[in-house]
Amino acid sequence: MPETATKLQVSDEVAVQLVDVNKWYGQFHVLRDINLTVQRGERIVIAGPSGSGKSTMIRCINRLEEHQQGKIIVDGTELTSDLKNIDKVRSEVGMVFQHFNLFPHLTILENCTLAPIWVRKIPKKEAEETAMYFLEKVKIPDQAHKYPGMLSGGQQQRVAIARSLCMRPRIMLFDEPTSALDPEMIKEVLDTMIQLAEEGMTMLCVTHEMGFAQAVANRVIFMADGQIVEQNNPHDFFHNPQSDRTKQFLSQILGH
Amino acid sequence: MPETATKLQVSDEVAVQLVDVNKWYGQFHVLRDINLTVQRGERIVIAGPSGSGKSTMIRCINRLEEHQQGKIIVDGTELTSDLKNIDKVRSEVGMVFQHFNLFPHLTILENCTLAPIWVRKIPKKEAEETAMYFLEKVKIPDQAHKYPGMLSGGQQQRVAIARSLCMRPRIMLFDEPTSALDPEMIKEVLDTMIQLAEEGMTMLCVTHEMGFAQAVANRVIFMADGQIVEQNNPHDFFHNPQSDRTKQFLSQILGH
Amino acid sequence: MIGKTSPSAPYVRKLMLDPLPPPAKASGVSLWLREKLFSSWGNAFLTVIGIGLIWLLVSHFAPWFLHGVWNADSLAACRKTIATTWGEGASGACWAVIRARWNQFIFGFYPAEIYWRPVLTFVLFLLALAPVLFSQLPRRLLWGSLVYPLVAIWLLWGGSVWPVAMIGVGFVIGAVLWRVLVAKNAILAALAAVVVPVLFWLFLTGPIDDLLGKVLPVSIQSVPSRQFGGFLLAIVLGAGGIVMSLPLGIVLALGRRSDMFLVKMFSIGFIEFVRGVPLIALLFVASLLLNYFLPPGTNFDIILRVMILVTLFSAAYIAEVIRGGLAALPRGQYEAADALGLDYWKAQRLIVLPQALKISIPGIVSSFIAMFKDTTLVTFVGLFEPLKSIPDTIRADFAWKGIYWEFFVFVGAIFFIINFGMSRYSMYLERKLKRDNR
Amino acid sequence: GTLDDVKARGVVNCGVNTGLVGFAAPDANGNWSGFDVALCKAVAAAVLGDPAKVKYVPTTGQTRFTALASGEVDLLVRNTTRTFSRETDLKMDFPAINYYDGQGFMVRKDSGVTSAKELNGASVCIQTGTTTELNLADYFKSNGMTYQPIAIDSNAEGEQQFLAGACDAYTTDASGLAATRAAFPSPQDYIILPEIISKEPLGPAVRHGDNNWGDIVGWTFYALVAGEEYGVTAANVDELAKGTENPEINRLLGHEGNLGAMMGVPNDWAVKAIKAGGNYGEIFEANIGEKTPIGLARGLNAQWTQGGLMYAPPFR
Amino acid sequence: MTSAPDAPEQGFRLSQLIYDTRYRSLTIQVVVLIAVMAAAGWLVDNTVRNLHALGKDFNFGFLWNRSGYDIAQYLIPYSNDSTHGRAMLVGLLNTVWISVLGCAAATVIGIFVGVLRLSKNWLVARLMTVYVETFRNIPVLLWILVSMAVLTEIAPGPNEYKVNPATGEASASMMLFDSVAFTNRYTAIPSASFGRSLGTIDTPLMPVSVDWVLVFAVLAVSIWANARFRKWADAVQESTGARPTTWWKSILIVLVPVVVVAVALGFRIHEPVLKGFNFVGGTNVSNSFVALWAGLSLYTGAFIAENVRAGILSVSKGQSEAAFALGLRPGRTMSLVILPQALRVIIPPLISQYLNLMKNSSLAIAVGYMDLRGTLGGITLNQTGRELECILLMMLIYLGLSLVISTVMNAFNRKVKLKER
Ligand SMILES: Nc1ncnc2c1ncn2[C@@H]1O[C@H](COP(=O)(O)OP(=O)(O)OP(=O)(O)O)[C@@H](O)[C@H]1O
Ligand SMILES: Nc1ncnc2c1ncn2[C@@H]1O[C@H](COP(=O)(O)OP(=O)(O)OP(=O)(O)O)[C@@H](O)[C@H]1O
Ligand SMILES: [Mg+2]
Ligand SMILES: [Mg+2]
Repeated sequence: MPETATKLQVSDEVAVQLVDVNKWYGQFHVLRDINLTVQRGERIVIAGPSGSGKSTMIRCINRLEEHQQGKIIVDGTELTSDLKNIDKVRSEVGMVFQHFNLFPHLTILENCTLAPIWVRKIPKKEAEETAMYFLEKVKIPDQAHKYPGMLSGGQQQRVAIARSLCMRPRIMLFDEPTSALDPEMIKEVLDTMIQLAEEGMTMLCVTHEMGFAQAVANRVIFMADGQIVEQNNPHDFFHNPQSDRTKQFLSQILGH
Repeated sequence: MPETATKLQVSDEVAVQLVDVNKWYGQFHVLRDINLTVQRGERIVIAGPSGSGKSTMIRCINRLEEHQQGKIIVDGTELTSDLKNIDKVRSEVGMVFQHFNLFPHLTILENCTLAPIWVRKIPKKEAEETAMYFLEKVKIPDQAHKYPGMLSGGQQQRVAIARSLCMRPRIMLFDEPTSALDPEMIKEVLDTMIQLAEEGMTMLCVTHEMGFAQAVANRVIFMADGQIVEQNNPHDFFHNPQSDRTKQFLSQILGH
Repeated sequence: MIGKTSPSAPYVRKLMLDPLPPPAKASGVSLWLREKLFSSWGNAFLTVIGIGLIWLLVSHFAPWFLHGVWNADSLAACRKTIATTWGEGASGACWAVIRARWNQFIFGFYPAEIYWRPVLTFVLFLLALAPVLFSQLPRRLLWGSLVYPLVAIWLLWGGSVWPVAMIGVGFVIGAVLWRVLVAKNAILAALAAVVVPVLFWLFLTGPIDDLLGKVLPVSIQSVPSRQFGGFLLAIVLGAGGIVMSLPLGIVLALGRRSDMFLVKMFSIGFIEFVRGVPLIALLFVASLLLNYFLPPGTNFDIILRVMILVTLFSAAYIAEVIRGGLAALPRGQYEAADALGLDYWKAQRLIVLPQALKISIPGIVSSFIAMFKDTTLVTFVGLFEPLKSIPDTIRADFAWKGIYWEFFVFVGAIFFIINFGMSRYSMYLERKLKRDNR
Repeated sequence: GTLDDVKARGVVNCGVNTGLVGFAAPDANGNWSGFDVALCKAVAAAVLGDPAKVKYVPTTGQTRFTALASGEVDLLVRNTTRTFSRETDLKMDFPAINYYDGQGFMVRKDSGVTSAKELNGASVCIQTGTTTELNLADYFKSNGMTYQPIAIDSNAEGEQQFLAGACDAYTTDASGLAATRAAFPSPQDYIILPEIISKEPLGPAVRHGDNNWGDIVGWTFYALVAGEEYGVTAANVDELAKGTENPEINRLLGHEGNLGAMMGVPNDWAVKAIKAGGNYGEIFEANIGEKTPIGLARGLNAQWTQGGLMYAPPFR
Repeated sequence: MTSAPDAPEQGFRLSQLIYDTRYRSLTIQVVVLIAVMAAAGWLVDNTVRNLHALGKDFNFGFLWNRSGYDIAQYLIPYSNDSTHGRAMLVGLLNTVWISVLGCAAATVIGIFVGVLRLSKNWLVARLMTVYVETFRNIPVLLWILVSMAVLTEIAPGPNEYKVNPATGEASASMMLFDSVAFTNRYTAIPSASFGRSLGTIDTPLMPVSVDWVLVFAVLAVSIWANARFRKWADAVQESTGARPTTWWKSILIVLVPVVVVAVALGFRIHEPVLKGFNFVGGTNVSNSFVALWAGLSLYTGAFIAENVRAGILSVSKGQSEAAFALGLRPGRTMSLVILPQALRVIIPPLISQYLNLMKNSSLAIAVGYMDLRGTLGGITLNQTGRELECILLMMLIYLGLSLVISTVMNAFNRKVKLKER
């Protein structure tokens, strides 16, 4: 929360817990026995080859996808098909997509206030104030009355982050937030994310930006074939990978 | 002309002359009192910030745009609204565009022979021989029977150059021929242009490739706000710019 | 398991898990049923309604279909057969009428002994269409497509070959004049290429026809248009209308995009007028008014008049389709053509139209479907189209009085098969174009 | 004139109904037959010598007059009523009357209606663009009754609607009613009411002003009528044409005098016309008479000698 | 600025008309103008000569003559004593009426089917696909004829509603609490009247019932009041965040005043009763109208369904995912995120579907519904023999209708579009 913006350490509270999660697309086994516990305040980076199930996993956490076996507990609420639970979890969890997914027919400000007004039932004025607060944070308050189409990709992604923050989530999920951006714009988005990390937000982030991982992650998780293959702190992960899959992956990524 | 391919020096003959040319788009004054004389064999590079009227100026030279005041004389023919003059000028002047503008429904060879056959009324066989000659020159004779969509950007641009050459123009205009290309491909196109310059073709080239300018240009012209602000030989232009606008522009371009 | 020790402890998986088949609940028929039909209460409700609807339709119509009689020479005979096989009061279709009047549905009153002519025309039509639709075929075949309309006219209407040939000769004269004169002056050439053939048709063809007819009589049995009917009529009107409207549609589309104010206004005026008026009104113009507009004494037959109006009608729609194709071309193509020194008509012919027309083919196919459906409206000007007029005549026969549904089902099915096939084809084309254009 | 056009063309364009059993209807092969069609054939035979040289142009109630006016057809034989305004305002001529008719009503027997006066409030099926709809309006109005018109486009549609019970009564010319009823699956379940509410003299129509052509059509018809009067039939006409005692027959059949030439047709025009389908009586009996399913009695259309109105003016 | 000497004045040469870009387009336009004028002149000249040869004139006077024929369906008073002009008006109103109702029904069907076609329910989606493909690929004329045949062949005759004295039962029964009866000649529906009527005002066009004017005025006022009420609810939401429940209050605001007025005027509903041949007391909607309406709406609905589907599909899946991730429920996602974007894609083709429906309503001829074509272009034309006048007038009127529809809809389209940028 903005008011308590201090560099928090990882607490003991559990923010997200996945227990033996399995998921199939038709016959295809995407997630296999995923077990993962995220503490409040933790910053986790998830890496892995394409198709390894990274997106699927984090999309399961706010129920954009349904898992078929195992348990997912977010902030103490287990995700079942009960609509109330889903609503509760979704209002705790913010998500940023690769392709921003801003609403093109609404201004930046309206994009940011839509959910607070209709979901949180916050008075419009208050919602706008909050929105401006976060837009300032991502450094684009002056664009508030423009439409998304008029902004550059980096700006759009920052708006998307602000939009999520307006719902005051306790956990943020990022699914390759920078991979659709031109190189010049990647930095501005990463800066925003680093700032967020420094304020102590619990973050799960699928990304291939290894610099970012080293700078802010508490833990890096490596996935392949729908499984968590390796996890470690960033330093050890990058400099001393254990599994062959990880080594191979890192050589590709870093050699590139 | 291919047969006389030797390194020509600038002759005394005037190839293109612009006298007090003015042009407006509606209320917007794009070209202001442009005066420019190009000698036969000269290679001129035109630079300047975006929107300064570079494209407009060279498009006026083959009447893709109409100027409203002043005189444009190409190869001794004044451009008036007389269709015959226009036809004559266009058959003397070749043009290469930023986006190649090859005809996607025709093969490379057909692209190159179309105008010679229909405009110059050259027998098909002869036209094809000439086309193959120039395609060899731009180093893609083996692609002659493919369609433009199957070629890379660099190859397409070289075909575009060959297509213009097939009309045996005495003057070539280039409008940012490399700015739509990936970096790897820029070189192959520039090489082709350098080769052309060495053969003594009169060239007017809008480009931001300063290496190219230094290598082949006789003169660099700097435009801003629809006016020619400065012109000089490449060495002095780059190392000793006079006007502030030029200095500012060069610092941006070279710093980038 | 990592969750049970310190969550952030380093962890390396030693043994990779193999993919497992999904649990029974999450696969197979039960999953499919659950996901696709009963995923929620609302969905289950919809499913039940859907099944109910299907049951209603099937239970009503299936017996009628199944009890259908194919062999009978009158409705009464049908009813008797149904009553004896399925019991008194059973309902059943009397398909026998379709069997008995099949030829009438397909050919109208076209003379039976020369049915091969429309059939051949149709086969040739498909052949002529092939090079237009499939760009893989050699381009030279397009000449065949160009000549086809004349061949089709001769085959369908018959008579002496010379008048048809003279129409072709007129076009050739126009083309030659254009070729010869265009180098000197495009406008003059255009004028000559239009005016001379028209004069030729008006004044010279008659005598030449007579002469050639005497010297070298080549003719086949002639068939007056009145005898055209059924699907033959629908296809002749639909395909003829579309094909003949193409040139006019192209001209209108170019006109509508022209910078010349008057040309643009006339084009817009024509297109919007035609599109603003129901086809029936235009058909009434064909049947009631066209004779007023033509010089006293001219008397076209009604099919020709309807064809003229149908052509004008579809030209307006085709023009809009082609305008869309023209608009889809990047400006660079025009500029490149200009820079190479091609004049307006050469640029249009060599660069713009080939591309624009290709993009427009799906739209043209859709127009054809619409046109083909609309040909049924000619029933209101007394032509024997298959949906209303032919059934009405059949019902005028004592044997088949009082038979309705069989006609609707049969004619509807044929329209459906043809149109559905074509709409699928046009969708396929659209997808292919998207791929081709990267 | 039309005669020259027809001769040049070699075929008579004859406007007929799109399909009215007994009067004009095509069969499965597109061959037209019927009472009206027979007159077309007779005219073609008289003018061109061949009854087959007719092109039938099916016209709807709405398109028929324009077809005639615009020259699309040379004559219109489509149970068309001769009226004042059609001859004056619509610029057509009716050279003869080939069927004296009147508008009637048909109802279902089980409706219990026995008189048109009981039709108050009924739904009445009526073909648009005809005199019947004007008569109907007048009739109900003068009897102080109301009705609900159900407009139909063709006879076929009218039959369908009436059979299905969409209208209580179907109104059209009595001959048409008979033809329609005859075609019903169970004709005995329907009755034609006794009231005839209008005069409907039906006849061939030609364009106003072309008197020669009008004469040909008119006198061809009268030749058929006279043929019946004098006992000239399709079977014996060739025999009689060689000459008889009766000078009237001789003149009619061209044995004596040159009546044909006066109209610009061959002298044996009447022979050909009668041979085409027989004399008026034969045509009547073959197409709509009591032995056909339509089963119309001669009634008003009997020869004047039999108390009817068919009366051929003298051929001299 | 130094002005360059203009191009040397050479005087005007004739060849400039063709070779000079400045004059060339003028030349072509003049040629085109002459050609068009010549063609028009030729047509008019032919027409004049043809009319003369036929001894006819061009004159709209017949519109003021007595028509002499009856029309079954009219929205303004009409009898066979009215003029042809009024018959034309009756037809025009019938065209407008069927078009409006047809467009409304087609839109409802289209939205319903288009959305259901995207349903997760496999069976329903398939059924809707079958519906769309069947109706799109078969001529509309067939659907109109089939609708008509269904009504005439399958619906019972009015007399079948008669109680058979032998069995004490009727062989057909009315629907919706004995208020609606489908018969093979019309659909009888209840009508309404006012017991304490305030009378009617006679206008040249039609008598206007004061009662109905009053009822509609009150309805308009209540709708306006409801709009105000909703604005107020918006304001409350803006300031407190919580939106007051509005739906039942809205219903009350709209309905209560109307009901009160209606009761005060002695509003009564008359259910149709079988008397003699036919149902009386209610309103009998002719089958030709119902069949035309059903045929047109079902046919056009299939096209609109495709437009709606395409519109919804044009909104990427990411949009709804983003909305879900923000916690919006599916209903809200639809109304706040998907529909506003889909609408922009849906409206332009919707306009042309409306135009098509209006034009296709001229197929009324197939079922004998007296629309503009049936009166002016049908019976009037036939009874007066004024083809030229009638058909030209008819085409002009249709053209006018098309223009009105496209103008109105384009304005609406602009309004929807403006919201975006
Ligand atoms: N809706 C779906 N239906 C079927 N298979 C799917 C679906 N979504 C994803 N998959 C498959 O599941 C696998 C995992 O997908 P996922 O998007 O989670 O991978 P990822 O690790 O995020 O890859 P990337 O780095 O490419 O985004 C892939 O093989 C993908 O093809
Ligand atoms: N067709 C046109 N109508 C109106 N304004 C135009 C048109 N074409 C160009 N302009 C304007 O004229 C100015 C000069 O355009 P021009 O394309 O010549 O610039 P340029 O120097 O080539 O720029 P760039 O480097 O971006 O290509 C620009 O401000 C542009 O917006
Ligand atoms: Mg992914
Ligand atoms: Mg430029």
